[in-house]
Amino acid sequence: MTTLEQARPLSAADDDIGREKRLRMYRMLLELRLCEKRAYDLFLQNLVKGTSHLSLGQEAVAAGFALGMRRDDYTFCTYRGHAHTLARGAAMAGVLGELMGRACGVTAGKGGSMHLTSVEHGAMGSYAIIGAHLPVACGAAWSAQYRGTDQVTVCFFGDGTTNIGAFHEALNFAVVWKLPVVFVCENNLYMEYTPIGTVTAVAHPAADRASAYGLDPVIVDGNDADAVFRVAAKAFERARAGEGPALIEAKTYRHSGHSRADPAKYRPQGELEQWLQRDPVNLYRERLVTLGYPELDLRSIEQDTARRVDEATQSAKASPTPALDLIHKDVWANGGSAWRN
Amino acid sequence: MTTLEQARPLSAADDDIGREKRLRMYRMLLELRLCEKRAYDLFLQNLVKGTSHLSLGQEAVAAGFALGMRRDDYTFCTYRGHAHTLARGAAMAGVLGELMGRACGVTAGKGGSMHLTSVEHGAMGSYAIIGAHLPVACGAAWSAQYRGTDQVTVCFFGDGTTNIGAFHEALNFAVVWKLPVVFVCENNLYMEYTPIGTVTAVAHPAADRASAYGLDPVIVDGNDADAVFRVAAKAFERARAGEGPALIEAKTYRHSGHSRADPAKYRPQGELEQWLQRDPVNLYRERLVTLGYPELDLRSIEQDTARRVDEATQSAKASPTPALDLIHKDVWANGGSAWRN
Amino acid sequence: MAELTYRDAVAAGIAQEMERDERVVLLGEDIGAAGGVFKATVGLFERFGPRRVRDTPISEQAIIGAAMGAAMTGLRPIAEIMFSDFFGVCWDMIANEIAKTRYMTNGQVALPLVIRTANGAGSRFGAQHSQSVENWAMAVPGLKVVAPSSPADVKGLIAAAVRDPDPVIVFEHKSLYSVKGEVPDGEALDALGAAKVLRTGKDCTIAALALMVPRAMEAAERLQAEHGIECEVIDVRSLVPLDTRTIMGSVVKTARLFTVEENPRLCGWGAEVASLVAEECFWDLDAPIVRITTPHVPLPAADSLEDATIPSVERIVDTVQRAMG
Amino acid sequence: MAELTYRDAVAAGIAQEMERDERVVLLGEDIGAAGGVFKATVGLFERFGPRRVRDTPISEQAIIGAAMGAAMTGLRPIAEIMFSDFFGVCWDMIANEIAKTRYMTNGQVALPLVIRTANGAGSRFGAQHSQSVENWAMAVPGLKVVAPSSPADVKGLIAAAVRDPDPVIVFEHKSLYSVKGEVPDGEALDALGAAKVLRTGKDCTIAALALMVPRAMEAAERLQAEHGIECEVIDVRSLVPLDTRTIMGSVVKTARLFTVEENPRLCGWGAEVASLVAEECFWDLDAPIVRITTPHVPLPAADSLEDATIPSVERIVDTVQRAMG
Ligand SMILES: Cc1ncc(C[n+]2csc(CCOP(=O)(O)OP(=O)(O)O)c2C)c(N)n1
Ligand SMILES: Cc1ncc(C[n+]2csc(CCOP(=O)(O)OP(=O)(O)O)c2C)c(N)n1
Ligand SMILES: [Mg+2]
Ligand SMILES: [Mg+2]
Repeated sequence: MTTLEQARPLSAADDDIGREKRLRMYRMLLELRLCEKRAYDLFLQNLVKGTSHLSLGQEAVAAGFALGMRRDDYTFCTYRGHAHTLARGAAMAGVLGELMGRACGVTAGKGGSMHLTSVEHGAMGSYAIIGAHLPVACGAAWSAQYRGTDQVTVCFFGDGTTNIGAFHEALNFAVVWKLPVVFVCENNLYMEYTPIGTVTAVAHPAADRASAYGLDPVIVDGNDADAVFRVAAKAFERARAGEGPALIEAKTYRHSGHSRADPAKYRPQGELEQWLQRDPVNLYRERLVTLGYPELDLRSIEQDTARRVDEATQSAKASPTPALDLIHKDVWANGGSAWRN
Repeated sequence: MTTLEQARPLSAADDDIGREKRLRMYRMLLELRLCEKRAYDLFLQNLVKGTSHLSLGQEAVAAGFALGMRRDDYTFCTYRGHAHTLARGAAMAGVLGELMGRACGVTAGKGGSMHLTSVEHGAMGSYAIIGAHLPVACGAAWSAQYRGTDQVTVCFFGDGTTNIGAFHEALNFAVVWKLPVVFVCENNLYMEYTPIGTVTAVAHPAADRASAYGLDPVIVDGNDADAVFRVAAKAFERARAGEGPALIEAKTYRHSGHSRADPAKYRPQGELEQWLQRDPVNLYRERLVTLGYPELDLRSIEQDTARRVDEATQSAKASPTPALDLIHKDVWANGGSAWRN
Repeated sequence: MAELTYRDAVAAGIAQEMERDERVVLLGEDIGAAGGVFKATVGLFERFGPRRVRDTPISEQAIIGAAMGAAMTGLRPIAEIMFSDFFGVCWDMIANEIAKTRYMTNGQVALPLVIRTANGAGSRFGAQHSQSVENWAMAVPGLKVVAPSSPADVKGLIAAAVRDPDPVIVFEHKSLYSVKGEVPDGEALDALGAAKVLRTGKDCTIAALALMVPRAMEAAERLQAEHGIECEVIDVRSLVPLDTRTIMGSVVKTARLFTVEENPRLCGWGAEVASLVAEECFWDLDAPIVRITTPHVPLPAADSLEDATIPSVERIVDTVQRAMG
Repeated sequence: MAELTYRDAVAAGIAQEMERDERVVLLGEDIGAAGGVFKATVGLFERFGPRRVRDTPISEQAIIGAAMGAAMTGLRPIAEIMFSDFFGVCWDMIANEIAKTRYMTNGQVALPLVIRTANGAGSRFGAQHSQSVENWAMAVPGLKVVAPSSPADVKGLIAAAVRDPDPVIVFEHKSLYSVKGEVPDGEALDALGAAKVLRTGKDCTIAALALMVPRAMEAAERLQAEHGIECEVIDVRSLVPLDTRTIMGSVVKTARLFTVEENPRLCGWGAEVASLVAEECFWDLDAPIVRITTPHVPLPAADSLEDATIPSVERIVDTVQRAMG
């Protein structure tokens, strides 16, 4: 029943995506990859405060969707949200700074790594309590529908999230109200340290639930950025045309542990290695090479991105800690936190 | 995909259920019917305090399941739980008394009509917040599984309940843990005053969700007590054999409004009349007559039941209001409510 | 001046705001064609249509989540949670998401939304449909909380809540829906964070909320008539922001404070008020602050039991009289 | 006497009870093979096997509901909610179902179960993973509530919670998991509802809970050393039942009370304690009760901000010293 969107045969004529987008995709994939790696380095240097959840290995999902989005579309994601926030255009220094608890952070250190938000880029927030953002995404989609814009809302979550109540409520709600929202399950095989199959009644946690909401089951290779992009484009088109929501399951894998505290010892031997062979960044580079993109162009993107990540790191490191009066700011719209007169 | 359990051809040879059970079934249907009618009368006399949610028209679901249950099986039901509680054997005076806020009530007036409970009869409670009892039923089933009894847990709920998060969590949980629990959706077409189809993404609120939990979709004619009994028996057998949970959708209809406050004006003209033609009590009587059960036997059951309902009513009316010190009792297992020394 | 029931004043307040502002939308269970189970939204569906007045599935997380998502993207939703007890099934959305998002995003996200709910006892609905949970909301930083006691207040405070740029929880009281009262003609617009002195008196202050307000007023009458005790009665109205000035101003004058809470005893709003007054008016108090609350038990359903559980006029009279005697 | 970390003492307490009573079972997310995200259940899966130590899906309503259903049918489950903030997603099960069912059924249903959860700040996890919500639980009639501050207490109180016939919420503190302390050998069994005087003093009483206890102790040292103020420090330990005798006994002696709460200000447990003491020890108090709390804001994530938000040793010292000065 499930549709596996396959990578198309590779040839220079395969230009349904086109040069400009492909290069942007590669640049984005690289940026996400290098930024996550840098986050890990900073953690090793004890500069990352609190927790952090890397998307290493899952970058093609973030990039493939973001590339298909319009500037005014909305993204909702989880604590594993660095990549999604960056993919919408948030500054790397803002993301790294947030992880480090610095004033330059996208929320000046108030939210932390699990709550990256950049409203000006359509990154409407990272949500840290499993499932909560699915209903919120419905609300944003409802608002777009009500206001008559044709903005799309994209909501990312993990495989483990499909077992919580809010998932069910949001999916049903979105279909009944025919909302322009695209739900994207990044199935990385694990709910924290637990293999998803051991806690889920069906094999495909999202796709096998689609029919419970009258939706088509869609599975995509989440390590193939092009495949993701194509599936996304189709869902966006339908949503903008008023044909309602979609539920997409992207099969992927996280290269590192669940969070910084996790050495990921629960993984069967060889599993990581297998997935590393399908590394989304390498895959994409190889495809570009096969398609005849000059090595030199790719190198220049790589160098440029590496430089930008270094600069962002420097700038985040140089940023001071947030002013302490922020503690009492912005509970309310008037800027303050007074609860009495 | 859905299996509609059909009423079998009627003939005296149709004795898969048998005389003794059939007469018990008829007696039970009548008791539920007359008791609900009496509850309505008492409401008109202003003797029912608080709200009440009648099962008039839905009695075959309660009777068909209860008849198949063992004494030590567990029932979990909703605020619409008079019938389910009676069907397990709770005293009519206890149920009517509870509605009237009397000391003889099954919970001495503390729970009220929405929380009828009779643990000694396996009626483990009526739950008034939509969806809450589905996870609780999982727990009872888990306990039976753990203790190695082969008790079955049956959990009743309405069509509207399939859209709340707890439904989803409980179903997935029950399947993953292979619990001996049977979930029964009484689809009476309405969620309070709202037609279920307008707020649900699929046509069959329960059956169309079964595959999301790897379960078979099962639909049964909820006005045919025999059909219900057969479906129940099959599910119980599987559950006792360790084959896990079932989800059954029983199509039925409530003859009265959602609760005592509701004149049910939102129903399309003629709908009630159509369903009245398939009244579960009449249907059953007609079947018994067709099967050759003597009128006299049926009459005697009818008279006996009417008398017992009258007696229960008298006894409930004669019961005093609960002692006021109950207010401070049984918050804790020591019988009291002290929160300080 | 028109005389309206509390429930009609709810609808009137919402209608006024929907008329004024196209961004105001309504969602909840059975609130549309059916007019709400408490009939507090009667007429709105007919007047504003299904685009702005939307019935939902039984999905409280989706209701509140949708309100939140809509609020952060330009609408001004009013969500109904049918009974305040059902906050339990969407408490994450209220307490963790809505309350904290402006703060966590350093002010990037605004959440101008209202959650209306039917709170309180008196309908013999039992422990899961009768709670007073205004203290649950008060305890969570980031939520504004009001609980009006009269038709005029409910209309004006709903209007204020809708126009407020922050999330506001409006606790309507089930046992007040059928109460009638004068509601001024023309636009209603009250202010959040303002208590009201409903009766002046020199002997003691009684601070009450919602259904407890008419009871405190009646008790004050009787205390005056039967015992010559002159009570100042304050309708607290707004728990967050809390009008400590009005309350403390009164205590400074009377030197005695009683709170009348319908929420169960532990950590009720009266505890907070008492701790504030005990600290800041320590030298003004002539005697201990006394809290009159529902005892710390779930609510029983039977009419006789329920009536004897939540604070009654008699209990207020007795408690005040004994303390003042 | 062995020295154990707080997290190991949790596991030891659970193991002791599982060993003793076959009805004790454990469920939660990643608590089995993984030993829990805070490593507080390490070794239990290996020792008691997958039948008694069960990993669950991310379904907090199912976790708590399953514990409830199991408890009413003969088991004694211990459910873990990974972070206390997640009470939000199962609050109905805790506050409406578990807390009220014995009462609503007139005692027919017993619910001997334990909910363990990681509470509190200090890990820079931000507003949705750092809350102190012990006051949420305290506010709901029908729940017993403890919050141990030391390895010995956590072991003994978990044992007491498991053996108690009523539902008990055990708030473990994230920032205490790695703290070491002496834990007596042999069976541990503490009592619910008993506060502990950890330090005697004549000048004032400081009542604190969980992480605030070591801070209050350190503050007391410094107040003594630097300002000559002799503080009596009480570890409240149990919010429900509340040991008012120990607290009031101390206040009667010292005539001064400070509470140190990690929960945000409004309707915190300190408000309840203050309202009780202000009423019942009114004539014993020499000065206002002062509550030291987290301000009424969500918690910021950055280390520098978080440290400046929850009550610190410095803030306790300053507040007490200024008030006593
Ligand atoms: C309601 C709730 N329960 C539990 C957690 C703890 N938790 C954080 S991430 C996680 C696993 C999520 O798995 P998945 O949805 O597959 O996302 P992934 O981390 O793999 O991206 C859990 C259980 C939480 N944040 N919220
Ligand atoms: C969480 C929650 N939301 C809303 C309600 C109010 N309510 C009570 S019954 C009901 C309709 C239930 O419909 P259904 O599940 O079909 O059961 P039926 O009443 O038809 O038997 C609603 C919305 C509730 N009790 N709990
Ligand atoms: Mg995952
Ligand atoms: Mg129904």
